[in-house]
Amino acid sequence: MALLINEEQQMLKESTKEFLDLKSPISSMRKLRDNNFQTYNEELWMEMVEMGWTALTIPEKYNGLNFGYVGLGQVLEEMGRKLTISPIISTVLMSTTLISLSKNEILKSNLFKEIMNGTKLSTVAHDEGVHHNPEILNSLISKEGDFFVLNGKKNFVIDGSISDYLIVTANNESGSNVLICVVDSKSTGVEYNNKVHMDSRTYSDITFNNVKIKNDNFLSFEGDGKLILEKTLDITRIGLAAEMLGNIQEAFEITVNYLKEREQFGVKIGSFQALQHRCALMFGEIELCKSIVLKALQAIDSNDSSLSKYSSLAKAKLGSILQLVSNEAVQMHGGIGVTDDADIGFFLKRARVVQSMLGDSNFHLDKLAKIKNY
Amino acid sequence: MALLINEEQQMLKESTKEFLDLKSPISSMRKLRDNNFQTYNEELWMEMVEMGWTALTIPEKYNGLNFGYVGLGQVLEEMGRKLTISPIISTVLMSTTLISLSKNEILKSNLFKEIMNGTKLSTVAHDEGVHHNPEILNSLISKEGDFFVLNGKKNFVIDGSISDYLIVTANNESGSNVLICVVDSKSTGVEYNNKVHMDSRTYSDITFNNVKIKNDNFLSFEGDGKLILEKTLDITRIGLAAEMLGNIQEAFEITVNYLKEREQFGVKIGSFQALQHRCALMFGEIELCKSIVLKALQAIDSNDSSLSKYSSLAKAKLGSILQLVSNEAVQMHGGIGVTDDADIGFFLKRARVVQSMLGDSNFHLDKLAKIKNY
Amino acid sequence: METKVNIDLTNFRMETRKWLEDNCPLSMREPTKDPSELYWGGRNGEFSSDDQKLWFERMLEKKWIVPYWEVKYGGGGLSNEQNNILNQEMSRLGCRKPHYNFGISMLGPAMLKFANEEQKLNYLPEIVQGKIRWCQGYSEPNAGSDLANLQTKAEDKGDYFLVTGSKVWTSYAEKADWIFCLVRTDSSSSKHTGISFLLIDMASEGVSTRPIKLISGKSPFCETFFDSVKVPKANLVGTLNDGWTIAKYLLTHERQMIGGIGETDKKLHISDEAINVMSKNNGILSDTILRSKISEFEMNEEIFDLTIRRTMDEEKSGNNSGAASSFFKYYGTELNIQREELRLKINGFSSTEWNSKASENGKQARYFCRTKGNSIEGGTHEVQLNIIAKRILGLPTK
Amino acid sequence: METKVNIDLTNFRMETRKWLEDNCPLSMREPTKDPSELYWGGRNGEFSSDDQKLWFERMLEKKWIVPYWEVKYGGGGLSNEQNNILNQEMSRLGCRKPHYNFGISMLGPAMLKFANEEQKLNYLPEIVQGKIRWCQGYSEPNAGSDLANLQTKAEDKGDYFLVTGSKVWTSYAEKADWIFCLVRTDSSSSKHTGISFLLIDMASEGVSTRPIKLISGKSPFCETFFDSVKVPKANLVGTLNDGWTIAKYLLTHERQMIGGIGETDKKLHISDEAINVMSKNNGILSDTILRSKISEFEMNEEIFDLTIRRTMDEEKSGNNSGAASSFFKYYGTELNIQREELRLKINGFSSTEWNSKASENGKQARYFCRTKGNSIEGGTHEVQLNIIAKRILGLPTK
Repeated sequence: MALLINEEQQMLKESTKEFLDLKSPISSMRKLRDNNFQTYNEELWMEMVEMGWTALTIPEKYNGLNFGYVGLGQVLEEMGRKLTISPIISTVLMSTTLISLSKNEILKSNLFKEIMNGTKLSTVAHDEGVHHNPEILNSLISKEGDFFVLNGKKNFVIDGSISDYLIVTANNESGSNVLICVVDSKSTGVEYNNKVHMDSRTYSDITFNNVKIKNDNFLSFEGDGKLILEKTLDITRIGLAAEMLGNIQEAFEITVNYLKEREQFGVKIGSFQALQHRCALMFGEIELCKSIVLKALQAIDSNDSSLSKYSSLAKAKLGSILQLVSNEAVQMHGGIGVTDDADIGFFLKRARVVQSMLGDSNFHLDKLAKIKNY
Repeated sequence: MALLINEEQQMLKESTKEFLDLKSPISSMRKLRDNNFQTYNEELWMEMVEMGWTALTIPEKYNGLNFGYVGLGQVLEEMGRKLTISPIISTVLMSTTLISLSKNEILKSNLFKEIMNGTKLSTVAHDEGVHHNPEILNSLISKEGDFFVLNGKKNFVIDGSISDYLIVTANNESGSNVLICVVDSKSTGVEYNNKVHMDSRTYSDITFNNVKIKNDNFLSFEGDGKLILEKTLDITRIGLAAEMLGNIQEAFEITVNYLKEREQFGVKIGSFQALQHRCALMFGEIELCKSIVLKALQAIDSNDSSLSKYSSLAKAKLGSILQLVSNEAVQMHGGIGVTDDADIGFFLKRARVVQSMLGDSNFHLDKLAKIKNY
Repeated sequence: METKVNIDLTNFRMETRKWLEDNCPLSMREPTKDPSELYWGGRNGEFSSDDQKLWFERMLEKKWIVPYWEVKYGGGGLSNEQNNILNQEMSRLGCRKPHYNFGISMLGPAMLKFANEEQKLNYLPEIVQGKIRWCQGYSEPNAGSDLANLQTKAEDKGDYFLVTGSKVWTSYAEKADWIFCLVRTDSSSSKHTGISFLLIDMASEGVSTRPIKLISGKSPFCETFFDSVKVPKANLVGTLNDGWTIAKYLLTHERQMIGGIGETDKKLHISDEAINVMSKNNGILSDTILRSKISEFEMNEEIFDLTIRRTMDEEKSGNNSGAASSFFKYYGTELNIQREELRLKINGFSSTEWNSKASENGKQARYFCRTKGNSIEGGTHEVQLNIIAKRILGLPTK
Repeated sequence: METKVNIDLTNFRMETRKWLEDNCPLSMREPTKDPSELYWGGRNGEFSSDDQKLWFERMLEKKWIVPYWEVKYGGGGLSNEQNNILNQEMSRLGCRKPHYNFGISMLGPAMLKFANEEQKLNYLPEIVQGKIRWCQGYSEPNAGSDLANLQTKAEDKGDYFLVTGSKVWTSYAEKADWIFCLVRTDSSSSKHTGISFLLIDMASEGVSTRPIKLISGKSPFCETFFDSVKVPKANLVGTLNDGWTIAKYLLTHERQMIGGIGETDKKLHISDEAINVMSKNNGILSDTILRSKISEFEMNEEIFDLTIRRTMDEEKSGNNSGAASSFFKYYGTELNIQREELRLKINGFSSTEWNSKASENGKQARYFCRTKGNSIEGGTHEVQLNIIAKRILGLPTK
């Protein structure tokens, strides 16, 4: 497959850009924040639903658009440019991906319908602890009479506070299987501790105390839980990398433009060679970022057996370049860069949160070494 | 103790500089190399002996100058500037240090006498394998009748080919003790594989096949071998760091001067801001290097309980800055920098050898973390 | 003679120690957590506790608010040696400074060097007494690193200057009574000449302030606007149009203060934090990459501290070229920035919390954001590197 | 029609494959280890084996030495498609190129674009036939990155130029018969004008060469000196004083070749080397710091390869802005340099051996040293970054 986006994907990218330019410039994000950290803009979300974004990766069989992840990646990249706050990562990227991998056809078809028409939001709750680590799983599902019962504590659940459904991982009683169940957020025994983070988005620590789970609410029960989880994580990381690519490009472009305008010592500061070289290095790194994000997105759509490798390459590389660019962007703006009046600081603040989400660069460099057995 | 060198040490530094300016400019090192990689200049060495350099760190009790390691450090630093090839590291820095720590007074007094008057050269052979690792010790000393017998293979022995004495580490039969013995280089069963390295100096792989060791040729027999070895390594690393400080400063100064003279595009290349910033960063790092080298040298003389920490700080920091400066020096010289006509390449070539000697920066950063228990 | 001096100093130390032990309230021996716990004085200055008031008044009576200024300016007239002893004894007990005021730390040194006697007698005692709180006005919105490119104009109107323009990064301007300013008194001459140093009463008509919010949240910084403000001619300090000399003097002073920040703070060892928070494997941190970065960071931190010590020792011995210290601002702030980057990684998800109780309202995240300004304020990293390249290394300009 | 073309090409492929299988000697299908194993032609050119001679002669007869040049210039007159197929089939079998000559790779493209017909007919067939070995003379000892600042003078003496000056980095000048040179024909005009492109017979009186030894040891580079060398006017290629146009064309060409080097080499995975040489602990390399650097390196290596692929795919689809490729020279050589730094660490003491049998006379160490030139030759790193900053990002000049 050529390492290019096709015409349809290009059109989606452009229409997304047009839509967001109009409906969700960076000032919208600022407004949500200043409105006491409003979790998201419901009207905007319903417009996104109408644009079909919730259906992008859902197979035709379930009345989805089956547009694939390269397509979704274009949407996420553009949202990254605008720092748009919406439930797309939790509901579309993470939940829809996981649901797609399930064999529970009835549940699947119901959930897809509700997600597509925008009536329900959903998220995945897996991490336990303050660092991403898929290996750590202490939550437990045990049989109690006719029901199953879930106990455990999940951290840093994306959009946990607004999701109608929580897709939760837990061990079975013998510890032999990872089970994945859907929990109604309003179930008895679900307790939230919602926290606004540096990126002005809300994440939740959620405790499950003897929460009853019905038999037909399992997305995985038969031993494929670990595989489903891992693939969901890999795909979500790639989607996050696409969003990060948008963050990086926008922050870089804003900065280069600033360097072309701002004068110091009687000249444009962009004429200083030290800054020029730093910009040139960033430019090259960004070209590299574009390549791995596209390759990784294609790897999802083509069911590439190296998905996991590409996922870690993307998250590791984008994490480290987002770190570089978000720092340089603020520094090159000088004093104005550290004031709240400037938008550039928002990129720094989103950067550090999304960098640590589902594993930072260290985590993925380690994983890449393990994949190659060293 | 103030972090300064005193007047006496300053005078030693200056007299060393004068001596080396005259007797051992960088061109001397080039001459040795071009003379089929001559191992060292015997005449020059005898002049160094006359200057008292072999007696610098030997206590007065043994008729030494007892000048201390801060003093020796000044000599090594100046030699680093001139890339002087001599047996000072093997004989004075490494061997004398180890001998000082021994309790075998008769052997000690004999060896000191021969080293001081320049009649004998000595080296320490410990490493086994291609990476420095004090933990690896497979050489064995076993009792055979009235004698002891040494078997083993040592790698990368500094000045092995010219040393009269080889100070060798080995396990005792039960593996409970590290033994340290002095082997006459002409003993039966000692086999050399001499190799010229990138820095035009000769290092030896030495095999010991049933080499007889007399009872009174042990520098450590009573269980203090590991401690003696570790302290010798720590002190030697600090001495190497002092030499590296000389390498770094000279390479940097040569480069800055080149930038002030060389013209390109109608201006001095030193006026390019990108190069200026890189030079300014190196300048600061070099200031840091000076501090840790001096502190570590003082730590030897004051018997500081944190010697091991300062040793690793010095070797780690100097290793990483020597890497930086030796690369930048060549790069900033442009085309001329990669020709053999220019001296600057010699710094690069010495750099990579001395960096790996007794542990590179990675080794010592790891050691520092272990010291702090993480 | 030498013995006499030594005995006198020893007596002074003993008396000082006793006096401090007798007079410094216990609560004033606790470290402060926030600048708001300090007494800043001023027309609207308020004491945050009775102990604070007591401590200020006792020290004022003792003339130890600014112990090293001459008595006629409200100081204690202490010698350097005595002042050092007082400082040592105060830190021995952990005594807080009784009064913070940019008038003491910044304006004072400039006035002592550049002001006329009348000005010194007029302004300095008021500062000591905590009557007037000062703020500084150097930077301007469009000047940035190019400080000398300032545009705030002071027109000569005979018996007064008419000041128009604005200043930025004026810390605590909202709360200050007076501001010391760099203004342009001659726009026809070159950038560095035609600048003067002016004292302006913030209560004058036409002065207004606006707080600056940073990416870390609220800050003491303000913008200060001058809309045709009348300033008496007598408020000029130093020579007309030669204010840049004072500015340079103050900037060097400020740079040393910022570079030294890391030095006085009690440093947290981030490796200890990592050991507490992160998982280990065979005795070493599981995240071996972070481990090596922590090790490298702590190496540089320790060696940087040694370098400050070496420089101070060189200074004492009179052998200091000043070369190393020009790097302190850069490296000190760089380490500070790196430390917070590493702490973010060490503390993971909890480190980016912004608005939660557990995080004390995002303390760590906000401090992280705040450090991003360290490489900008008081001379950007880039300006520091330019200075080293040109002044220390002597690299040519085009 | 399209079908017809496709059928023709398929036939061409089949015929080519068969011809190569029948005619390429087996030893000519082995990869070369050293440029000395290649046939470079020239007046004193010698074949290193009978197979090499046979292979050259067969390909010459087939007109496939330079298959894509027109027949009248000694080429094979193949279409782009046919030439691609021939290349593919040759690499399928691993066939070596029958003839290397800077006349083919560098002078040829320039002549085809800028020379007159007579010159083309005169010089190009000789190149193809291996009769004349060419070398290039652009750089000068005092010019460095500022190539246009060249000083080698060609004075107009009526029917000839009198050339005086020297060139540096003239690869294989010792062995070459002719040199194509940039010379200054008008010193009164600006730096970039007044340069001309001249062909000079190395056998002319006054031409001499001196080999350049690099930090890695012997090299193909030479210095070439011109001491009042008479050069016929007919040897001027292109317009007088407009040689910079040709130079720029050739430099772009060269830069692409150097940037592409990493692409064609079979790459060794340094992690495999590390696994073989280094100790492990719980399944991971004991030197965890080196491990993370290897992982980061291999990440960048893989992503760089993807970036080259993406750019080629964009080129094919006609959507390439050329932006990414301007970074290839920089990044490709940087990776090469980093790889050798890492290999030094991986192989420890044995990696720095210089003059020992075990190290094949210091193969690794010398290659390490050689890579230090990669960031200098063909446009320094700094020049590449300037180009990106100005041409791609459009950052201003002062």
